[in-house]
Amino acid sequence: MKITVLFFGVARELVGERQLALELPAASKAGDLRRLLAERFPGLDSDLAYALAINEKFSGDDRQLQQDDVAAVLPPVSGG
Amino acid sequence: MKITVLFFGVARELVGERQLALELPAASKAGDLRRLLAERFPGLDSDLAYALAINEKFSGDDRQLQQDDVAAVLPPVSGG
Amino acid sequence: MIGSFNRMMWRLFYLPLAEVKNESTMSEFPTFISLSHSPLSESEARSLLQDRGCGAHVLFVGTVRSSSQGVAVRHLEFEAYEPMVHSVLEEIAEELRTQFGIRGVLLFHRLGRVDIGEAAVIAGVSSAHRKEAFQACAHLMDRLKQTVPIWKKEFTQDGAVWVTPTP
Amino acid sequence: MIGSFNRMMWRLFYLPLAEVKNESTMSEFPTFISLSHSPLSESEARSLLQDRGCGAHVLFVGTVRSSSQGVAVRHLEFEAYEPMVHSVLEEIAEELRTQFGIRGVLLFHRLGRVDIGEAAVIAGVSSAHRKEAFQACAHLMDRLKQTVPIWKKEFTQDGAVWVTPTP
Repeated sequence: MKITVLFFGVARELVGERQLALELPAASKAGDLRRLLAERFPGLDSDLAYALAINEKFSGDDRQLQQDDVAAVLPPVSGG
Repeated sequence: MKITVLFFGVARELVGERQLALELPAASKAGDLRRLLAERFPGLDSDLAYALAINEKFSGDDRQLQQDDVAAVLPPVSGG
Repeated sequence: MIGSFNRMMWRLFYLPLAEVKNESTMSEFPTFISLSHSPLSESEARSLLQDRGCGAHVLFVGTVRSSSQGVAVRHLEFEAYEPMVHSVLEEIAEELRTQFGIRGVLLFHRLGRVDIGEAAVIAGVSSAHRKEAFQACAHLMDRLKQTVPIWKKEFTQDGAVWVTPTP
Repeated sequence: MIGSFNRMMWRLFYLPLAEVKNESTMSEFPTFISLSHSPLSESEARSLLQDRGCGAHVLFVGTVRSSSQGVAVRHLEFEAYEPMVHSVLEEIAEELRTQFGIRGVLLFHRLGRVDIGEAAVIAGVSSAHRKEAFQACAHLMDRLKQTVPIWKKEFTQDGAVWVTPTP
């Protein structure tokens, strides 16, 4: 299945893109996406304690992904 | 000795004046002024928990008064 | 505008000399105090408080509500012992700087008649950090209501009363 | 001016339906949110928050300081996950109303480059009473810094870094 992944802040700079389309095996979970990202992008691993949002909601690693989901890689926030 | 007494808020309305000149015996204290005011103005007694300022400083009843002092009768404040 | 703040000089006259122990007890940061019979300017308050060394600015605006404990309020009237307001506020400002490490302190207060919806008070502080700014501004309002010689008369449908603080 | 607040309608799109249990969980009081590449207007913030039923209005203005931990700052840059900022802030606003009984909630935040002395954020609340207003506005800023998806990059003489929150 195909999902979209958005990157922000330091994650956006590590990846070099604001947005990517990724192909994942059916029945993948958010945790699987984390592992895929860590393989493809040095730095997007346990060194960066980022949160994942799926369709604009913070989501845990066992969140089931679906075709056309929009995931977002959210580094620790620093607004204000 | 002669002192000036200022009245504010409900005390001003009880007395009917903003300001009075009072004659006190030499060596009077702030507490003596309180007793004099209670005698002359019904309401300016223990019913009204007012503070006294002498020359713009909050003062206790044993504060010695001097000629030309400016006393002020300050009911409980309610600014803001 | 700034010309109206010659009152900053009040401190020189009203702080009792015994408490001005040495130069260092006089803050290098400004205290802005204004008692006014005309509407208070929030933008003036903010521009006076602006400080490039401060990242945090907290402003409290207290407006006259249309009801008080269920009774319809028509308007308020304030009176103050003006010189003592200044000296007490200067002491409070120094207390805030000592306790919370803030820099600028501001208090604007209306006198005379104030109508529904109008600002009766603006309190403000500036600080390097936000937590201290919130605490100091809240404390400034607490102290205003405890010790600053200002009195409020409430005019309602039932008549007029001098407000007494609720314990 | 008010026209720019069609974003108040975001709540209809971004609050997940499961949480909108019934009409009464939707507050009758407004939440004003604005993310902007141009300077924030404090006077607009105050006029939006003005509420005749509220006697207390607390505004926090966070400006860019000229130094950060002793290093000279040149400017900041902010980026945000905009739709999620709106949905997270709506949840925070409801939390504030439940916890502190406040009414209006406002958050303006700059995006892109922000220079020294400019306001990066304005947070505000309106309430019947002042203690709750101070607590709620301080809590709004705490929550902003914990969970709202906005990121800050600091440009100093030594280069540029994405700011990470201090624990």
